[in-house]
Amino acid sequence: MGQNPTDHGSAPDLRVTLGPLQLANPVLTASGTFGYGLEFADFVDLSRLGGVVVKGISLKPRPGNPPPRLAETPSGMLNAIGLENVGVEKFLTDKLPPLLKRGAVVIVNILGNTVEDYAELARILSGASGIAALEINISCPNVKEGGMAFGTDGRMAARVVAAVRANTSLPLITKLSPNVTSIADIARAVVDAGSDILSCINTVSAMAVDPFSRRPKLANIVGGLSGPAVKPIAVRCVYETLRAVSCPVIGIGGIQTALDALEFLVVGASAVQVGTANLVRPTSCLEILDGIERFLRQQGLGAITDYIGTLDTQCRFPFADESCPVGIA
Amino acid sequence: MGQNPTDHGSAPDLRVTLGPLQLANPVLTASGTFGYGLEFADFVDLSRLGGVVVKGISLKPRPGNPPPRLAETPSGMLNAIGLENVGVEKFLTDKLPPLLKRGAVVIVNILGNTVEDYAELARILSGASGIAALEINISCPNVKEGGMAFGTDGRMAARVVAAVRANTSLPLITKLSPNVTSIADIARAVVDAGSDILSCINTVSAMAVDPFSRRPKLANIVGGLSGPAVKPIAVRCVYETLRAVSCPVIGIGGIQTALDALEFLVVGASAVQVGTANLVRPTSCLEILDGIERFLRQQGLGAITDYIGTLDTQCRFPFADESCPVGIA
Amino acid sequence: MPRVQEKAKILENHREAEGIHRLVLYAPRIVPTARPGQFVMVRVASEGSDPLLARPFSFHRLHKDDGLFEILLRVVGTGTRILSQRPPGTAVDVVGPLGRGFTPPSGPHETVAFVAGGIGIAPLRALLDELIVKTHKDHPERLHVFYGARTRSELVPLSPLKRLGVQVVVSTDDGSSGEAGTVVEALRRRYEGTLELPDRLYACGSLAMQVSLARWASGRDFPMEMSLESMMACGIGACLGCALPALDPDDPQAERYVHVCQDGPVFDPRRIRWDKIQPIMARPLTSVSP
Amino acid sequence: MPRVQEKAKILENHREAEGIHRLVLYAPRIVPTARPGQFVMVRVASEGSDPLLARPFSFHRLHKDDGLFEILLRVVGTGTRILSQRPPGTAVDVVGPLGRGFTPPSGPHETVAFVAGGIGIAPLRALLDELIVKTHKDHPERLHVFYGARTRSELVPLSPLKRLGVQVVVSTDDGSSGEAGTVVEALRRRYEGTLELPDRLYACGSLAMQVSLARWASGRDFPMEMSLESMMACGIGACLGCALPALDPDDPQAERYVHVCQDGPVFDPRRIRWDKIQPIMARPLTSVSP
Ligand SMILES: Cc1cc2nc3c(=O)[nH]c(=O)nc-3n(C[C@H](O)[C@H](O)[C@H](O)COP(=O)(O)OP(=O)(O)OC[C@H]3O[C@@H](n4cnc5c(N)ncnc54)[C@H](O)[C@@H]3O)c2cc1C
Ligand SMILES: Cc1cc2nc3c(=O)[nH]c(=O)nc-3n(C[C@H](O)[C@H](O)[C@H](O)COP(=O)(O)OP(=O)(O)OC[C@H]3O[C@@H](n4cnc5c(N)ncnc54)[C@H](O)[C@@H]3O)c2cc1C
Ligand SMILES: Cc1cc2nc3c(=O)[nH]c(=O)nc-3n(C[C@H](O)[C@H](O)[C@H](O)COP(=O)(O)O)c2cc1C
Ligand SMILES: Cc1cc2nc3c(=O)[nH]c(=O)nc-3n(C[C@H](O)[C@H](O)[C@H](O)COP(=O)(O)O)c2cc1C
Ligand code: FES
Ligand code: FES
Repeated sequence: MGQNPTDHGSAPDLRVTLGPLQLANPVLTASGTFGYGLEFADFVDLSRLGGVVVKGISLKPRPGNPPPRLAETPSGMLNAIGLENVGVEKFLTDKLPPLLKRGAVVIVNILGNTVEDYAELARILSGASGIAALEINISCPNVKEGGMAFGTDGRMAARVVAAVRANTSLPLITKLSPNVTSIADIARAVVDAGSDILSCINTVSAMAVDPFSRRPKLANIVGGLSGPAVKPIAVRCVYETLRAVSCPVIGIGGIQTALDALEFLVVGASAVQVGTANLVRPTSCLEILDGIERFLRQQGLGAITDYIGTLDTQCRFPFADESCPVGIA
Repeated sequence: MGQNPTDHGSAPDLRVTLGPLQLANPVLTASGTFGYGLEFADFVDLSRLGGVVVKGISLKPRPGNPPPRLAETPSGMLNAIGLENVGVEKFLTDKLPPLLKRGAVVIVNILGNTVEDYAELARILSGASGIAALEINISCPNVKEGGMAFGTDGRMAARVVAAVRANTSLPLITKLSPNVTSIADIARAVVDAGSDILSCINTVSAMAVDPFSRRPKLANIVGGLSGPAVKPIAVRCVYETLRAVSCPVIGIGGIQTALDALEFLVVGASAVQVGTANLVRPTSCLEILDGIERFLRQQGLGAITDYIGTLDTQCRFPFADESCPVGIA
Repeated sequence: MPRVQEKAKILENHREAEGIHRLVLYAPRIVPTARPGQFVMVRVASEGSDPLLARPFSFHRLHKDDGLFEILLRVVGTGTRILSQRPPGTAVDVVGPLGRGFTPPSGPHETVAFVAGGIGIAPLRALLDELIVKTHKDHPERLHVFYGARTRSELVPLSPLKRLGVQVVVSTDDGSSGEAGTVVEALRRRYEGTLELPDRLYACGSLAMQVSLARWASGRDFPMEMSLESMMACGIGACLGCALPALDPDDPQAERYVHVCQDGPVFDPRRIRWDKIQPIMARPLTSVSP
Repeated sequence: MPRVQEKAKILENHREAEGIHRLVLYAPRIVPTARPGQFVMVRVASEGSDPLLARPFSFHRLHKDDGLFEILLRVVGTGTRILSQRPPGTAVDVVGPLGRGFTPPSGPHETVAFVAGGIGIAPLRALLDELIVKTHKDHPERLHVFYGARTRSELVPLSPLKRLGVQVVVSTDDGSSGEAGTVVEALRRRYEGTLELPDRLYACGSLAMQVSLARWASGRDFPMEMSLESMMACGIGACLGCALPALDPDDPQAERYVHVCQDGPVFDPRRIRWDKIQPIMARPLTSVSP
């Protein structure tokens, strides 16, 4: 068990295939924590990443929520950015070209208030060239149906996915919310509606209060919890999702180190997205990527695909053999 | 705002009333983290606590899950104890009398695999004397309906509560699970079914894996996340519950310090339960109680009820008055 | 100006005043391009992931030849308490230099006012150090420092500046040292009534001071830069968490959010929508719990 | 025997062998009632809530007159690494004394074997210290210590015991010091073939050693106590997390869980259902990530 790690000479094969999407390695950035990618150019060679998932893009620019937008919590943080973004038009003219020039594999996270918004975004982005995949953020409030998030209702989530699917042949990732009774149900619904890949999780609905001023720490009152605190929730969501559907899954939530990423991969995620860690250490993604490679060497594995999904859930009783004493025997 | 704290001479009034339940102070222990209370007698004067919620009790003794039952996570822990307990009979003969003798206010957490189990437990415990309240743990698998937890389905939760209500006149607390799409829906259902009080949250469904051995850290694979990591989730759940129902709510989740407890109280919880903190520091409850008292003195508040529910969610713009410059004005 | 992530070594840690520590850090990759008014994100946790986020601190002094910078930090919560207790020799993760620094004066003819409220002295000192050896080498008397604190024990010593010929007006809210009253009152006393006004003003201080100064500034139109604060997660423009409401420069009627870490932390206070700001809550440090 | 929560001060921290540190702690309220075989829960985090849980460590030595105890810790993960780096002067939260200690021999006539695998020497040393001054003062040669480690560099010195007349057999898996092979093999070599057997045996070591010794023990029926491990959260019998499968003493056919912190950590190995144990995973310490 790694006691005598063999360090192989040749580099392990890190390539992963997620349905229609082929990536050079399984380490991607999580939407909203890596800006439009360019913010990290001083710290990270963007072409080394498996993919760059950019900040969620809407049809029109959005100003976002009033501050305070952030709060720190034990091993985590809350955000209520309010999906501030430059809008799809400016994204295509100002952000996408320099990203592609730097060799980034670009995945666009899309969000809307209506099913039509999502469909229109898919149409526009499919017309642009160089985009590797779309990721649908269904955690947004559905303004037509009273603001309930699309992502917490399987039927509504499926309608969004079907509308996007109808307008694009790009690989389609649907990003699941953990704030549901059964993530398996939502997963099945969106896969049936045409999603090629699932990613999970988005942030966990949460809140923090300052007991002195007696006020919520976020102007928005409620925000999304991310960071190491949510990792065990995310691992469980990936596990449940993989048991419900057979499509590839991207693991997200609290990944700070290579070992964290490996937790998701061994459970069966085909790739991971690194979020909050980028904010804390801008070089996190590359350190995680290097750490995964080192791990594979140490374990004598030639390819990451030899590791993905090899979780062993059987009970193991190493001393169950007959020669073994049971009690006073 | 506490800049010039006035330290009052007389002790603040810490008494709280939760519907039919009156408590000397708002600090209780959370079920399963304080054993049967007696385990803490060396560390805590049990009579000083607002209440002792004992380990979940079932009709028959339960052996619990195979080990490993515990894992540590960032600012949290996972447990899958499997509801090991001595059973109601032994609880009444061996545990309750010494607890009462020490002056503890005893609340019994009950759990069953069928609605009938819960009803029977309520009947038996109502026959005993000295019990202050029952807390229904509805996060258990419903064996009759395929193992899905009672607490994730409003109708099933309501059936459990109604069955217990029919068999007891003791104050009834229902403990809500956070693993649902809408905690407000469950809250409404169980209050309609006769619950006097709600407590939330129970643990968050979660999982951890050892990437070296490729095995789940818990023999049970999935377990319950508790500790500081879940505090922001718990605060949000209490906030949503209080907006849905008008009955008293007990806040639980990640409380380690008086300030953590005060977060729940200011949001509107009438009391709190301290869980994982007891495991980490056996004296936690008393330190939290003392801290709350100190806080009230510093803030010049005569009673905890002057603080409970005073959350201010209005946007405050202290510099919005006319004399204030707006930009270049 | 490339931004760098570096393991910086704490070489010195001095208690400068009540609750105020000065840390000297060795960061040879960050220091060369650093400018006064810029800041660094300093990771707090040395073990485990709580506290999770890095904290922003302005460059207090820059010693470029030695690859050193200093931060002056006021203990206001967990993160600053932990950093104030780090012994020399400890390494901390630092990202920088970040943000836009102060715009230097155009030449020695400018009379320059510095308005520092409390810990607000931190970034202004770096700029003073620079002007004293660059533009204002021969005219240190044209550098007017207004430095206020709540009380005497919270003042850090500025005697070296005075010795160099810089004009320093100290004030305390309680009158225990220097003039009694706020630093903005001291500033007003100095200039109002006279026809003289500074040609340029730099400021840093509490939100109350910022607003009070912005109010004074709103009628006047000389260049003015203020270092502002906001809750931050990344410091590099990625999370969009550090927004403040401001006027849109292209359309003064419209409102937009600026991001303190990217568009600032140095802003013209007349651009900020003070009427739309919800303060980050100040929490008294009296310990309520273990 | 009241259990106490105490802020204990680390007075000394010595590196005793490869990856093994000895900490001396001042805990005047815990030490008086402490017994060899009992343990303490030591809180790891000094700031923030990660790592959250306390870690269990056996009393390695007890200096009752001075209110001191020692722990011997092997670095196997985050918590032990952090503790091994705590400088003298640091205070740590400690809860103890916890669990049932070893049952002492009935008198000096007993020949007593101690079987220590690696860090398993930790609790046995406290017991040896006690027997040397109490029951076996005049018969130290009846104390037989079998102490094994993987390799020479991981052995802590036992020369003081030898000087007092205790019989010490050292073994290493790789033969780099003492006899080659496991400590259980050394034990067998000593007693098998001879008619002599110890009157009592105490042991502590890895799970593999525990099982190997339990196998040897199963045919024999002299008193035998082994200090066992399990993941723990509370150490005081409250969370029920530290369960191990065992035989029910009332009904040898039935199985029940024992709780290491409460019913142990000292058990007769012949009571444990070794065939039903899933080991806590050993994680290689090679760092894969920062
Ligand atoms: C660009 C910039 C430069 C700064 N430079 C300095 C400096 O040179 N010296 C210095 O002492 N401080 C400086 N600050 C403020 C410093 O970052 C905060 O005091 C620190 O982050 C608080 O961390 P904490 O963990 O101690 O407080 P927490 O425990 O996180 O919070 C304690 C209190 O501080 C408030 N607070 C938290 N973060 C900030 C923040 N970013 N700004 C203002 N208040 C905050 C909280 O609302 C809370 O009331 C700067 C802030 C910014 C944005
Ligand atoms: C009653 C008792 C007494 C002990 N006495 C000593 C002692 O005197 N000296 C000593 O060095 N160690 C002792 N241990 C073991 C020690 O508690 C663990 O090595 C320690 O908790 C690991 O913490 P960590 O944070 O370094 O490891 P983690 O990072 O938490 O885990 C690293 C590895 O250690 C394993 N581990 C974690 N907790 C335990 C545990 N409780 N028992 C065994 N393995 C564990 C994990 O499975 C993992 O593989 C004792 C354990 C018990 C139960
Ligand atoms: C500041 C911030 C902004 C985010 N913005 C988005 C977004 O625009 N779209 C989206 O799908 N997810 C967004 N997320 C969620 C992250 O992509 C990720 O799902 C979540 O943070 C969990 O991963 P982590 O714990 O690694 O951060 C955001 C998260 C943070 C912290
Ligand atoms: C070890 C352990 C055992 C628990 N057992 C029970 C139980 O028997 N019944 C129950 O309702 N909740 C049980 N809980 C949940 C706690 O009562 C509490 O709801 C949860 O841990 C969140 O609070 P905390 O973060 O303060 O621990 C248990 C929690 C832990 C950690
Ligand atoms: S702090 Fe992240 S954008 Fe400014
Ligand atoms: S560790 Fe909690 S019961 Fe043993």
